Amino acid sequence: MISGGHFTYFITIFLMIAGLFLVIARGNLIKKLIGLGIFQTSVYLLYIAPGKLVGGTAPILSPEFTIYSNPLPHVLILTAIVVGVATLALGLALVVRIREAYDTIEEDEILAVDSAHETEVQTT
Amino acid sequence: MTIATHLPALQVVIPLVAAPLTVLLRGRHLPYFISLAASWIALVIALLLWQQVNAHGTISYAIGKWPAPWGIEYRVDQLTAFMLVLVSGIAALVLPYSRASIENEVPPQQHYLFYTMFSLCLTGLLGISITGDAFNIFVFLEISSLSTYVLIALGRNRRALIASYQYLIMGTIGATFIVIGIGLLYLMTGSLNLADIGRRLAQVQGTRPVLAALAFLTVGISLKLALFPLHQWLPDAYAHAPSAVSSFLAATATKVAVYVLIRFYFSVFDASQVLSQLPMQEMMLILALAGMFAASAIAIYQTDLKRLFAYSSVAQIGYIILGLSFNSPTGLTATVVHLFNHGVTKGAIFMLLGAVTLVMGGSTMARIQGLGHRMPLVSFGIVLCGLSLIGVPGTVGFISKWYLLLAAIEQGQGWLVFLILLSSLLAVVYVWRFVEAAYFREPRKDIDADTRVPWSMGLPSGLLVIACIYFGLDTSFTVGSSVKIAELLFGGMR
Amino acid sequence: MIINVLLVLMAFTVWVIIQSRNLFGVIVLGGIYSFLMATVLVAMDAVDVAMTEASVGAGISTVLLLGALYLCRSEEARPMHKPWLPFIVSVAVAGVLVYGTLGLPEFSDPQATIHHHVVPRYLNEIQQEVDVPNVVTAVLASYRGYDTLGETTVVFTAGAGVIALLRRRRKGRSS
Amino acid sequence: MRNDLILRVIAKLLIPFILLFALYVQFHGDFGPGGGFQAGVILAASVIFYALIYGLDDAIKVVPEPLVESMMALGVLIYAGVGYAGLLLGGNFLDYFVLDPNPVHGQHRGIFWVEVGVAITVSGVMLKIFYMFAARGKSDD
Repeated sequence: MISGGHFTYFITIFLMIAGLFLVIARGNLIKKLIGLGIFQTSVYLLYIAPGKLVGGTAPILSPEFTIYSNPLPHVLILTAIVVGVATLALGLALVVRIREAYDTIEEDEILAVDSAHETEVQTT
Repeated sequence: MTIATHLPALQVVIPLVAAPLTVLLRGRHLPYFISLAASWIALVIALLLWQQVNAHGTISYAIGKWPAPWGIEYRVDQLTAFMLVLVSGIAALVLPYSRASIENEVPPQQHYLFYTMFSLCLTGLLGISITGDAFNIFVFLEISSLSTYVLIALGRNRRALIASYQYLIMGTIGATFIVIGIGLLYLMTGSLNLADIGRRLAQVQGTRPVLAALAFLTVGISLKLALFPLHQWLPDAYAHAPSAVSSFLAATATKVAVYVLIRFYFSVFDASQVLSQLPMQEMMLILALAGMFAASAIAIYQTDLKRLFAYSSVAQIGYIILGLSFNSPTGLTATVVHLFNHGVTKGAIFMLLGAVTLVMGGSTMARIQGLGHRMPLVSFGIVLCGLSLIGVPGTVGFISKWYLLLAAIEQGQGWLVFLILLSSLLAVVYVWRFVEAAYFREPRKDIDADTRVPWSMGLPSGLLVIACIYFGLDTSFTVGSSVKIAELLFGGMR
Repeated sequence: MIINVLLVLMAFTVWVIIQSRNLFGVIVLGGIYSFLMATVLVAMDAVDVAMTEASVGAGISTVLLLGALYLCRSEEARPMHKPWLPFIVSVAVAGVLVYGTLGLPEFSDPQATIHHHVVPRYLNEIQQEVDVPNVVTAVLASYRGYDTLGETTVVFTAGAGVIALLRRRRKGRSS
Repeated sequence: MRNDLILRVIAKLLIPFILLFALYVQFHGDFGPGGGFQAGVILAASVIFYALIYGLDDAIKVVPEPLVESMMALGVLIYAGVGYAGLLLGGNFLDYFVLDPNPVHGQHRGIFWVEVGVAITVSGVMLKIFYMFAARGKSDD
């Protein structure tokens, strides 16, 4: 039961975790956003996969078919995709500005620049 | 069929329309007046809704005339109306304040976008509070989050960019966790309407996906409300955002996240069932205490006042969650009262700090030396709010602490009473650091503080400070509502 | 089953993305990942979603990422420390997910709750109520039209936000 | 690249078809996959394609920046306007039933305008984001 019926879930979980890991483990700001994208997209499968019925068809009504996949998750995920790309666009705009302000997009280097700057301010 | 029946929808869609209007019309003055009008109308609507709910009970509004589980429902109960009044009230005060503040902190060609983003943020927060649909929460959460990221990034310092980016990453992880949680609930119940999910969960209560959903929702929302170990985004965001943004966020954003948590616990997961199946109560208690002490301790060592009070916010969120962890009507009363009281206090503090930044050019301890002589009224206001953070009688902070203590005693946990008082001592220490710098140090000669605080900034800040005292003496609105809310949520009325 | 093959391919793509430090390559792989996702979605009968994912995930996102990479000109640096904490967090999240999903209905189980509550009205009554054959369009624009208003507002927020972040100062433009 | 005659000619030939496809996706969304969002993306893509071949300045001449910015706002206003129309005609917010004496026709009308609003906002935003990133790169060189 476990291996057959839940295979999609396991791959979905792997994708989610891989994305999440990329976001929190990596220091490169662009790579983080790519990880965030994978994390968000993998959730689509969690919603869509259970709505599929074998032998069914896309939820566009037609007299030839009687079994349709569940349309509600499709609607929700359409919204989620749009939210995802909106977040990505904002994130990248921020990365471009950060690169202009700090000349790097590695988190460790930025934090180093900032803490060096902070001690400078305090001593003067 | 008058306009009164459509107030729930208008509450959100009036600020929503204000946002594109500010972009369409642009110009120097129009965007400000559009968003100001929208926020004041929103406040009036919120007050009317509050009145309606108190008179006639819960209001349900079917958007698009589609009945509840099929369409999206707006649902206003007393807790919702209470939140709507808080959020729109703060917005109505912050907007007039922002005019002069933004003039000083944001480049002119971005002013109209500031008002766009502010209206969107308000829309999002109101939308989260009022909706009765799980996925709709996510959509409006994203409206408020995305606009918040931009608002923070408008700060003068380049570190505002980093703060915004970090919040974007953590906020999006939080939102995705919430989506996973909602997805699992949907897969188990087939519904997205909160009340409907709540009813249908009874059949699948305690199954594994429901417990996982609870875990994901709790962690996701905790990221948004900056519960202690997940708070890292908050201090930087508050410290580097424009002052008007800090005060609005400090007073509302985390509070709305707490509201969502309460909503899910009490309207979806039948509270007593869920809180007993997982050790949620114990976990919340531990994290709340950890937040109260650790964040207060960190606050003491801050050199920038904005960061100091930002860490204090994390500590105060600890109190809010502590009240929730009791899982008792008194505890919930304390939580809801403190949502309001802390919102008012922190809103006032960050507004006053904005005035300090305007005049002194910054809010570091070194700069504000002798502030008590240079800006006596502002310093006095900060001290009053500080007393409220400590919980001195006569301020709103006392009311919250009082109900927290009552709840702790009710549970027979005397050691908690001791801990709550001990953590208040930490608040005394960090507030004292301000007092020491402002009143017992000579003003620095090299900073000339000729600028006067414009009345458009002074008046809203003053009003909020007065509110800090007023609601500490007359508690009929805050405590009265909170008690009713606690009864409502524990009475199993959904 | 074609879906399973595609899913394994996706997992493989993500694995390579984790390993690689060449950002350009990673972005291209991200595009491939999105195309695979779109194909899986077609196989799962979610044609509207697939179309959007192909145009947004593989199209717009990739263009945006490449544009940002061009502006930043960066390679990923080696991490300074071992990512133990992120690893533990990820494993914990995976644990909760596995625990949770094992209780879910099996793949393509027609008895699952989601096929019996709320959705039947969409599928059965739509002809009388809305009369639009594409159920996804009808639910998106009418039954849950308010979500879509919110979604449009999110897009608008992103657009206005990018202007606020990236518009050049007047001075800079003339010089 | 920008002076390549073949590219320019192919672009000129292709862009009308892309626009046509966008319109098809927009208005066929009731019967097949597609709708305002996808159409908006395709619409924006056609202008981006034009900008890649003919250069950003030429694209901005065809579709000027203030227009794009107004489109972003206009789409949301159209969508919300449909909602308000429902209110004014005596229904709830976003109530399409009251938009026409025949409720089902009202639904059609509501969905049509809502999708138009989505397409306008989405194409405006996508284009604006592209302009912003592209302009940022230009003065960097």
